[in-house]
Amino acid sequence: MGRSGRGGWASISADDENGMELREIQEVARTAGRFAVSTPLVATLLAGRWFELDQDVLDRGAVPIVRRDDRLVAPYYADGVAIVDGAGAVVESSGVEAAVFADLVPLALVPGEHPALDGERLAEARAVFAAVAVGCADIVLTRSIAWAQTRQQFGQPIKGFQAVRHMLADAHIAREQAWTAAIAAGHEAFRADVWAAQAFTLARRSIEFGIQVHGGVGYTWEVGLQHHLDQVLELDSLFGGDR
Amino acid sequence: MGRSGRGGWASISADDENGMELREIQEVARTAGRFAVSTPLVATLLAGRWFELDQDVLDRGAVPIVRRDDRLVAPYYADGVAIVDGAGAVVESSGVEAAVFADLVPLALVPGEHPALDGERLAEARAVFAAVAVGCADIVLTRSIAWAQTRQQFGQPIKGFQAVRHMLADAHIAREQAWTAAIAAGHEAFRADVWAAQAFTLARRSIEFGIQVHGGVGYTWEVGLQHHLDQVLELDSLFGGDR
Amino acid sequence: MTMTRFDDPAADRFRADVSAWVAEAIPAEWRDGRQALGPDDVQRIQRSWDEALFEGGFAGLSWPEEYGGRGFGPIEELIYYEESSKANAPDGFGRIGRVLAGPTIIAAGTEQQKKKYLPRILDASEIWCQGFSEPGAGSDLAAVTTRAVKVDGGYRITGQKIWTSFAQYSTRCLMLAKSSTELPRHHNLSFFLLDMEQDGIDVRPIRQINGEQEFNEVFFTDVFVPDEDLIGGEHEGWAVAMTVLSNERGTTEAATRLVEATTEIDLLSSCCSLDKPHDAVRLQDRKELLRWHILRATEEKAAGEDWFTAGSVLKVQWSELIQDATRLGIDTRCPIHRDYWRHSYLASKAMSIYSGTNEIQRNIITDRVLKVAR
Amino acid sequence: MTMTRFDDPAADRFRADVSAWVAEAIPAEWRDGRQALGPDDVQRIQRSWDEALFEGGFAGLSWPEEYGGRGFGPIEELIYYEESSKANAPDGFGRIGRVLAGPTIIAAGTEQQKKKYLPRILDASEIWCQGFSEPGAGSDLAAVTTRAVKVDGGYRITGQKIWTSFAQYSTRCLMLAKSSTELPRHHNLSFFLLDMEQDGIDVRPIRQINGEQEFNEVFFTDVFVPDEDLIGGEHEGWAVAMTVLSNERGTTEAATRLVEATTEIDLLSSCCSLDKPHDAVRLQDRKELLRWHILRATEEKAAGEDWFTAGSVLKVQWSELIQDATRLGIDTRCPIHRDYWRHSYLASKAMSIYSGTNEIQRNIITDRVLKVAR
Repeated sequence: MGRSGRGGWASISADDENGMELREIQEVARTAGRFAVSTPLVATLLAGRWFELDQDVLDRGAVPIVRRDDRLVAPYYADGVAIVDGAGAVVESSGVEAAVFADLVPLALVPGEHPALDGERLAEARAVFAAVAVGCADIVLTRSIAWAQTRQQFGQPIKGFQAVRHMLADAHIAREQAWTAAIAAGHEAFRADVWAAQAFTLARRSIEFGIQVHGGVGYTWEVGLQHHLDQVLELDSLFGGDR
Repeated sequence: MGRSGRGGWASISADDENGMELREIQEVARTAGRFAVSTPLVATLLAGRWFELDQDVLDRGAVPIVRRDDRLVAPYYADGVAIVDGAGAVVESSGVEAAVFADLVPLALVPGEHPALDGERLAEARAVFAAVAVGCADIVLTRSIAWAQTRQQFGQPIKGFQAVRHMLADAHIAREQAWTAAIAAGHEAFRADVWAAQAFTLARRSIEFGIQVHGGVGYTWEVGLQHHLDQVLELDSLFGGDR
Repeated sequence: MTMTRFDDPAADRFRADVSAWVAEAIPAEWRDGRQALGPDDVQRIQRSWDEALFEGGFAGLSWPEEYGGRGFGPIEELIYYEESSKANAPDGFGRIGRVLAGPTIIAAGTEQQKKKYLPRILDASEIWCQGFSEPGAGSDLAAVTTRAVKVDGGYRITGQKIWTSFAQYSTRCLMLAKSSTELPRHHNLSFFLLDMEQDGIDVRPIRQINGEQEFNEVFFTDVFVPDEDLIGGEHEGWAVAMTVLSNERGTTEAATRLVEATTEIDLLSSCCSLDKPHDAVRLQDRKELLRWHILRATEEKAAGEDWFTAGSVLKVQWSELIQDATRLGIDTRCPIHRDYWRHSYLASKAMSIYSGTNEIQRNIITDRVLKVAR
Repeated sequence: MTMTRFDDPAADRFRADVSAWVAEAIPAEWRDGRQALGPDDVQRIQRSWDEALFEGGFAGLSWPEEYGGRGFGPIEELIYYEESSKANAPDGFGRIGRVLAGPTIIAAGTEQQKKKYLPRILDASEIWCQGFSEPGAGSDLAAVTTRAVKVDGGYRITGQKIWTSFAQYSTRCLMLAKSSTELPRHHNLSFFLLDMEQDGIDVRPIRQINGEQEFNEVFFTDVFVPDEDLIGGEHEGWAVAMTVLSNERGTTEAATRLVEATTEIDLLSSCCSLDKPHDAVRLQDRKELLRWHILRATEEKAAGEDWFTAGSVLKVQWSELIQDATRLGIDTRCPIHRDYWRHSYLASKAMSIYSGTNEIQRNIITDRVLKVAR
């Protein structure tokens, strides 16, 4: 697989002969996390980076793979998405579609799953998916602020209550700490597991404050805050380490 | 030592032939905790209860003793206070004086110290001194409420700020939980150590909220909140169990 | 204190009675094969459980004897919850009637209302739901906008209620509605015993963030309530609601939540993936504290204190305890209970919101318990 | 990002430099026999440390080179704090001058003020204190009531300041006072470089709840400041104060507190009485997070963001971390360090209060960072 046929997300990582810097991928990952629709984008960028660093990476099978419906989907930076079966053989290659994140699990990044990641790549994956979790916290905080500005209780917008204002502040504090943990995970591969666990826990905490700000309305499926929380839980179970 | 010569605090426990109920002593202990001046009152009532239950208790040396300055003071319900030396021998017997609690440690109640308490009496002592800690939380909360009603910031009494109001509520919650733990310690001797530890931790937490409500002023020695906090720390180190 | 205490022999005897009865009363198909049951079977068993409770004498445990209750206190309620939970007993549909509607009618109803409704609540021939919360009112319950317009012989009700459990099975609704647009706040609401079996009522399930549909929205359009089903005096609904919510709901709810906390924390303590066992020990200690706090509050309530002096503290306590327990459940990353903890964790997010948000509870504590004027 | 990063080789070299210099510079009597030193000896060593810092080139690390600084950033400040703390170096009296007065003068001073004061701050020939807080103002710094009355050639200052560290050693005070009784809030204050060596100044130590006397109250009675010692424009003191407090104090303070947190948590981790070691591990993890948060904030500040976007988060973070660490210290009930933990615990109670209470920090976050209008 050469450099031909690049396009779409994969081309984001094509500017630099040495692949994207991890921190840049984290920034993109955080942005991606702000949208409840997850795509193979993040895994694709990681795969691109690893391929640039080591052309043999594909042969070793160490590319991110996502699970959609019952199929395993391996996004890679060639012509789209490779569909692989459980044994890792390519079944089909096609264009990329967006899908609800809940059905998209980067299966290959699960320690112990096939194909497994080595320690260095696992650490990078932890750092990058921790950044996705920060994006999840971002969007919930943004929505919570908007909600606090419009929701009326006791004859005034709830943004007027200091308890609500301080919950927004606490959501911000946790979100900022989560981002710091994600950045640190990218710098300290030797303890990326601990950093990622902190990032997921803190992103989760931030989202919890946001749900509380929303009150009962935030607890309904229609409002959709659970998508973001669920994404953090899902990533945590895949990439969180010891806490 | 018979029943003659009763008076003062000791007589509080004299109404009931079987000594005071532990819960009644706890109520008195809580009230005593509200005053920064500690007295041998609480230890005296406990000693009275134990003596009524078992006349041999004195011979076994299992009476509460407090340390004042360099002397050991054993309050007992006879004619006042017995001063005993380190070996437990009575040196002097005199009337009771109030003293600052910090100088008054019920030494005999320390596990492993001389004279040691047996398990049952130690459990009761934990329950009773946990109640003193609740009294410490009571007075700090009372003072914090008073302070919040008079202290002006940003052109209004700080009681108008929801953050301050919720801190008062949190102080109340912790204080109420501490009282529950103290009561439970009196009922469940087999885990009185855990209950007492909870009571001390919760009383401490309640007082911490009160100090925060006071702001910088609460951090000055003159205002005196540290007396109550210190008493809780002291009792915790003597009677707190595993946490 | 002369009331039943938790450590009284009488309480122990009652516990033994409950335990024996529950073991006997649970249908075999539930006890032995719950996983295999379909939704219709489950519903049938829930209904039969309501009847079994009545026949066994366990409905209305804390109702006065003159109204068919057992005259016990919340200690016995707590014991019942603990024992039935230990035995994995089913839950009926009659809960709102037994813990909310019944006590309301006993406290504020006319003799006629008591005679008419209380027996049907006890034997579960009528299932009740509550009509308090509204999407627009949220924490500000006094701001309900469902209208009750006076007409000849009764009222016409129009509006939307939310978080209405059991609405799809209910024949009656304990309805709080705005009966005056002119009277001041807190003096403009009335309380009704509304017939759910009439036209103009539309029940729509709400999907919650954990995917379940435990609650409903209910839309009322020009629904009639006769005068005799007004309870507690016209425009005096707020006072009735406050009494009911603070005195009755608190006790039973805390007991129920204690049982939930016990389930979660026991599972945690035995989890194969719990690598820091002391975290679970601390939760166990807090759970024991909650249990004792309920006992203490019960004693104080019997001694004449308003429930709300303890109710708000309990609410904050159980909600934070269960939320912390489910967080730890997630953190175990237990491969066996992964879905369980995800579900429990998401479900627990509602606990700091419903029954009065924890912020409202803290307001209540400062306003009404500590009495610090704003 | 082109600035020094923590993991740059340049930072490593600087760390090695600091480490070597500190080991050399610490007086032997301090290193080997600190316990035996009397108060006069300690004070003499503190003064000599200020001089040593200057001579070694470690005063004004982050000051621009044109003013005698080294032109480094907060990363180097942090490295200095870490290394000097590891070596148990003494602390001088010149800190307020170096981290508060100097940067204020650099940011807002006239050329004349810079020439006159900056060299004396660096070589510690003048010791500075700050005159911001007042007993009546508390969290509401804009409400200071110390008056600055315009007189011929200058101002007359009368009022009371509190929490004034080093006041007893100071020759200058960075003074915020109310220069107008008519102008609106936030536009009625002026900032002065006040001479402490004149009549009318009364310094009284404050005894804190841990028994220490680190701070003072200072009473000013009709004290004179010449016009040339007004800094930042008449009535524009609030803007100067905000810049100084949010941009400068945050960096250094967080670095200092990180060092304190490290000391406490390392002691905890090695404590013989710590029976739940994972509690200390979690604190270590939070401490590392604080460290990285400082690094990150430093990078972002270099990239042009206002410090306050990170400063409030840092303030809450370090204060809660150290408070939790000292709580755990108490809970160990360590027989060896009992008095140490009691002292640290009580001292930490002030941390959620000073430098802007944690409630004020949360207000700042919602008001200024998240920009949610009230």
